[in-house]
Amino acid sequence: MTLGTTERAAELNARDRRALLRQMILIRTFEEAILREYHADKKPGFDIGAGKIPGEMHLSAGQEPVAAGVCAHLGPGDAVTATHRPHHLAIAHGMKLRPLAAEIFGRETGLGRGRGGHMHLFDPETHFSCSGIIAEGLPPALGQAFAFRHAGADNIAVAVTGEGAANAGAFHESLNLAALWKLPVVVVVEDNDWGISVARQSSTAVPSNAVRGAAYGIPGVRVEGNDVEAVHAAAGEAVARARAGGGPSLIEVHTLRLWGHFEGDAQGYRPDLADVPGRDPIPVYEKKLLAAGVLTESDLAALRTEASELVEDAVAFAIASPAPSPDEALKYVFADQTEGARS
Amino acid sequence: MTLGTTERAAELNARDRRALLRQMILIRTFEEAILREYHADKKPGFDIGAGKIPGEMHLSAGQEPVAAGVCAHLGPGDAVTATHRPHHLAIAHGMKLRPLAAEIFGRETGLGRGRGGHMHLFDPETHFSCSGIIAEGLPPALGQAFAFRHAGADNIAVAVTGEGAANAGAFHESLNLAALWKLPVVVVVEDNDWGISVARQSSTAVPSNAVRGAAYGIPGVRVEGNDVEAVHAAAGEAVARARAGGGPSLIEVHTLRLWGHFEGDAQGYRPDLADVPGRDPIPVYEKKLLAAGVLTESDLAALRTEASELVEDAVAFAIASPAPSPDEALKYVFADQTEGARS
Amino acid sequence: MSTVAENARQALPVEPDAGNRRLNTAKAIQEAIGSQMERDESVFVIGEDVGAYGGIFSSTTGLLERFGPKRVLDTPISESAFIGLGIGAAVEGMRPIVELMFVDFFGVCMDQIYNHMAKIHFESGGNVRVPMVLMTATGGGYSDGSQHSQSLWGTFAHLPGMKVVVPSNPYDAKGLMTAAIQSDDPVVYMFHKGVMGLAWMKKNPRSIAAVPAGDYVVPIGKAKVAREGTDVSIVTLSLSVHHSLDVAEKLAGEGISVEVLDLRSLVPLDRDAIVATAAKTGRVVVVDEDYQSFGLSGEIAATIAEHDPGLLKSFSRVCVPDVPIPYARELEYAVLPTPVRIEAAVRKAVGA
Amino acid sequence: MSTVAENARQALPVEPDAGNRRLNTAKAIQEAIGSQMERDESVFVIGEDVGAYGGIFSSTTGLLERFGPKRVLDTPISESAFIGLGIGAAVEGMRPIVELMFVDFFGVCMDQIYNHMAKIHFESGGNVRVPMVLMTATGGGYSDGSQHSQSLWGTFAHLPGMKVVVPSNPYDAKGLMTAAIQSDDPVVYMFHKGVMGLAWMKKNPRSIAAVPAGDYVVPIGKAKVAREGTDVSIVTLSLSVHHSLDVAEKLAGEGISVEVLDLRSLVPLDRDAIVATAAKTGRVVVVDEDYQSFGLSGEIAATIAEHDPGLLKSFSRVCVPDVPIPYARELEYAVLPTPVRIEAAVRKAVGA
Ligand SMILES: Cc1ncc(C[n+]2csc(CCOP(=O)(O)OP(=O)(O)O)c2C)c(N)n1
Ligand SMILES: Cc1ncc(C[n+]2csc(CCOP(=O)(O)OP(=O)(O)O)c2C)c(N)n1
Ligand SMILES: [Mg+2]
Ligand SMILES: [Mg+2]
Repeated sequence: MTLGTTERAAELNARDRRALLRQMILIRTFEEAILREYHADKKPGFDIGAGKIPGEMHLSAGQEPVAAGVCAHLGPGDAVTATHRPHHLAIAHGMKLRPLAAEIFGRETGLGRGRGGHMHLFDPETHFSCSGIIAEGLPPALGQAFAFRHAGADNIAVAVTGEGAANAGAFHESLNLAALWKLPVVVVVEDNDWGISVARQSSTAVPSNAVRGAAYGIPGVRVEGNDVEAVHAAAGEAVARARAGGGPSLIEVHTLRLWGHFEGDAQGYRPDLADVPGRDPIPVYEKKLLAAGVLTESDLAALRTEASELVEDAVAFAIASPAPSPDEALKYVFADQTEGARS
Repeated sequence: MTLGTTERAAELNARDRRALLRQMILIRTFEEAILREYHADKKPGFDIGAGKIPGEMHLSAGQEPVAAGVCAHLGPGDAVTATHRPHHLAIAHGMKLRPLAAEIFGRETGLGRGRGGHMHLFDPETHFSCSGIIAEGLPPALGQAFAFRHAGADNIAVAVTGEGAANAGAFHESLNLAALWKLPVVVVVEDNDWGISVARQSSTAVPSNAVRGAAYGIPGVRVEGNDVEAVHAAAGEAVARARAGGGPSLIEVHTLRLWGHFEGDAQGYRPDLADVPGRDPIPVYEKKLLAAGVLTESDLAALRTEASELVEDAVAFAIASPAPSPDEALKYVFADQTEGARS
Repeated sequence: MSTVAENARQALPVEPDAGNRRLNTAKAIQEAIGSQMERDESVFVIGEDVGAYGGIFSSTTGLLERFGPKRVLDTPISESAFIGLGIGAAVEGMRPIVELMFVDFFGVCMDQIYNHMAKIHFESGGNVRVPMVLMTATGGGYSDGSQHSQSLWGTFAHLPGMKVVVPSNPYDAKGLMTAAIQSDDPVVYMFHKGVMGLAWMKKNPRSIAAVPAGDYVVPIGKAKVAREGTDVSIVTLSLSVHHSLDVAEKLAGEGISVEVLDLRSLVPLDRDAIVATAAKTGRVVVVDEDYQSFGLSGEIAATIAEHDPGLLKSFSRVCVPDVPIPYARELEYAVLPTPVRIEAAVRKAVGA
Repeated sequence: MSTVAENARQALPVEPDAGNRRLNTAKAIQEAIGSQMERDESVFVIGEDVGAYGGIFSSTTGLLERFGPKRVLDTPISESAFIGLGIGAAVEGMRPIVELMFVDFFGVCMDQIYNHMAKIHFESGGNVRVPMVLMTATGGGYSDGSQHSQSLWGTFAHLPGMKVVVPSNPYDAKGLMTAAIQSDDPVVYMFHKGVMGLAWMKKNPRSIAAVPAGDYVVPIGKAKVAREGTDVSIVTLSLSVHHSLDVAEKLAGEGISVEVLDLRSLVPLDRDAIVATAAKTGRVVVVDEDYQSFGLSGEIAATIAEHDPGLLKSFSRVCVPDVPIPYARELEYAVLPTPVRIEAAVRKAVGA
């Protein structure tokens, strides 16, 4: 999704604002469907490895403003690198829902033919990738940016990571190298207050990662309020700077982990649990646009219906798709198909 | 060496200033002796593995002000962690010269019985250690500080590293964790302008690492001029803060690599080569103290003689010491002396 | 150079009877840590989510409540920094237990582990000890993908200076943890998620078993014959012990007698026990959830061949065939050492 | 499942005659890189001191001058960041050559290497390729201590998804580098400092040898019989090939006929060649400068035992005996696989 030429929140027009909401609704609808399917056949007694969707599941509900606000500035020629919690960014960056869902279900029609799974989504069409290792998605993003610049394109790479990840070594190394080589990179930190059960103040010596921009001589901003339009504005500046050869920027968004760290997380450690539902950014934004007259109730219903149709189509596609064949378990280790070290 | 109670350069008394100079002269005398012995039997045609002292040799000439200025505030109960270039800090922290020299010569009487070598000096008496891996000496220093605090002592840990190292992940992780847990740690960056052949501006996105303190909410200062008294002043504040429970500080000292990165380095990459000898900090400080009347020429001669005697005694001790026995090559893998995985 | 003589010199600790009290492996680990923390003020626990959460795989549940936030500390996601912190504290005489949440994350902190934790004792000529435990979760089988399902013990065992233990059951888990904490050497303690007996993960029936209430030590470096047999030997460890026992049980009904050797430690490796079982049956199947090549399974072959290249009539391996662990269940179970694969290998070994 | 058939399907590149032009290994590597950079604009070189310095071990000398600072870039000491940068560039179709100055530093960046570089192709179901070369220096013998003298190829070879090549001489060095750059898979290229022919390091006489001027490929995954023999086989690689050839030469005078197999690649491993030499002589000595246990030497034993456990009359290993590499020369040469140790092992194998 690329919005019009407007870069600043104040100038967002009605169409742009509806597009942002549409994106957030699509993401949430997707995550709700995955939530439903994930838990559907893990009862009674939650078994992480059971069911149609096995394994760890990190859903992004509450963090839609980040994905929608940032990716609005990107085209499919730009790269986005995400983390163990990648769906919102994948969707906002335009990944097709069918192969995304199929990968989450571990099907042969998935992006990675079921080899990768939900933490390992690689889409050459949209230059999307992710990694399950904290902060280690950043370095490859630098290389994508390097390659874009080498090719003379004005494409950029956006690397997204959590606030917990901002304390990992790769974060520092990547920001320094990106700044040093003035690479067209935007680093976005999603501060959802938690790294699993560890609160931000127990992991990070400073209240805002924006100050860390100074350690690399690059702009650092913090966006409060989980506000998609504020994210959009901050990202717009950073993306434009990167495209223009002005080098990297650091944006931290104070967002919200609406659900558990992963599915099955009872969040007993979380004192703010009761408040959480009330901070859901989507109803807030819906109300705002309704109040501003940008949107009618029936527009909203239409957005929801459309999202639901798209998502259910993708889920149905995934479920109907074949599982990978065990006979092909050793395939794809090498491009030339030699079978690992055993060959 | 612990100076009197004065903490600030302006208040340094004559005795303190002479002690700083004495320390610098001792270090330089040691490094010159190692230089001499290292090259003595590697001719004709430099062979890195040959001679009484084989292997890589990173000497610290020019960086004496850092060691002297920082370690003046420490006692043997404090920990110092250094890098591949550790001699100046070992000496200034009070390591005995004989086992130090013997380790450099790879003798059984060395600190590590010849197992470690010049990049791996471990002295339980002075809590000194070092590592040949860039920035990876920092994390253990945090643990020493943790243990000191746990024991209720007011000892601190000083971790020293190069400006090149400040771009490594472990640097960032260590500063954040030290700040977060308010550990009694002082991190000192020796900026000698070079990381082997890579100039500072080709490795570091910011002109001063002092600004990186802000990324952890800790004080960051940069000391210019390779001036031992200025180092002493900055270190005094940081050490006092750490001892008092005020948490870590970051000090960067702009110092000088007087010789090559390692011995054998022709430094063809170094445009400032001609200037370098003129920037030697020791003659500068000698002149200053002579001019201030703190020192006479004969005091200076006495300092040199004393240093020479101490160093030559250590070198002679090392040379006279036995080499480790090949029969004991498998010893010391484990404290319980089981012989590695093969047992 | 046999270790038998070597070990005979030390009086071996006696492993007590298990009694009737039943615990899962996670609780057995917690109990060992808690008991050692009570005995020794210098023991402390750090890692990600080890505090209020109690460890993602429940290795530290309840410890924060018992010992408080000065001795049980959540860390930032800074594995190099906090493992290094453990090393420095150990150098100063403390006994840290540091959890690396998944062994798969070793790549961000291996320098601290293999170049520092494992080498300082040697580099210091024995003058500095590093008595710490690096505890970490291993293994797959629940579709956690290629970066969260690895075993990797071969990687650690290859690099000198750290002991490596891999318990398969609650009894050994407690005794090996106690031994690890009391050891003056760094010990890498690798528990398979599938042996922990977690409520939310498919468990093998032996993940809950009898564990003595008091302190005891399972000696590091001693394998255990988990089942005696005469026709073929399965040399294995960790979760695969249970699959192997199940297969042995099944084949016993057909008159195939399978010996199962649970290695329990990789470093030191109990080479005498390996040679003994190989000599007994002449047919060895190594079952290993780690990658096949350049790892444990090869080391078993070399150990036997060095001892006597004529000892074996058959040697085969059931390991992960040098492929990243796939996400999709159908693929993952095609590469894991499942009972089906083990059974086929054993049948082939005995020509049945 | 034999690879012979597999490989026969691809026409093997022909290795040309070496001719008379003599180069050291470092120059052979530079030449391969330079030639590929001329052919292919997407090839670039990054790493610490690869520019003006020309690589600490001269692997990149002259490239900055020829190709300029956009294609030959010095990096900060940020191995995770710059190796990752290589990965991302490769994902986008470039062909990076990234130097990790010493393999010993793998611990600060292994996650990028083994969890990303090596797995992305698999995780993407073959949709994303990572055609990059990770070049790194290995080995000891000049008193560089425990953190700068390791071989560690076993560590890389154990982890799936990356090819691992280890040339022993200038000819292979050039041909394998050309193959590595042209490969669509990530290739870890490990050169021993002692085979580079550096002016400032003791060199073996074969570190300067004939190298064809034109481009050619030494196929990845093919071992080479460096010397034919009938009594005993030394299976080895890298610098140890030369020690082994020297020993073979010496013992030939006494009528002991030693075959020397230079593995050249660890991944893929040329198992057919290993089995063939084992079958020929029945006596195998593995000579490996990496740590002994849980590595290459074990894999050789397993490969032979899997094929036919009755093949061997003797198996032994001359490796680094699971001890960190000591600094003092007397100790270091006690643990390295020296000609003295190799000779003793060969004599023992043949009972002479
Ligand atoms: C190197 C590494 N260490 C630890 C983990 C385990 N882990 C997965 S997610 C997570 C918390 C991440 O927190 P944050 O970066 O804030 O992202 P969030 O989950 O909040 O989106 C941790 C510790 C990991 N995947 N990689
Ligand atoms: C992780 C790691 N990467 C690379 C090296 C190789 N190396 C040794 S010293 C050095 C330069 C260090 O520069 P700096 O930190 O400025 O210290 P200086 O040598 O100038 O004292 C490098 C790259 C290393 N030892 N460890
Ligand atoms: Mg978070
Ligand atoms: Mg420097």
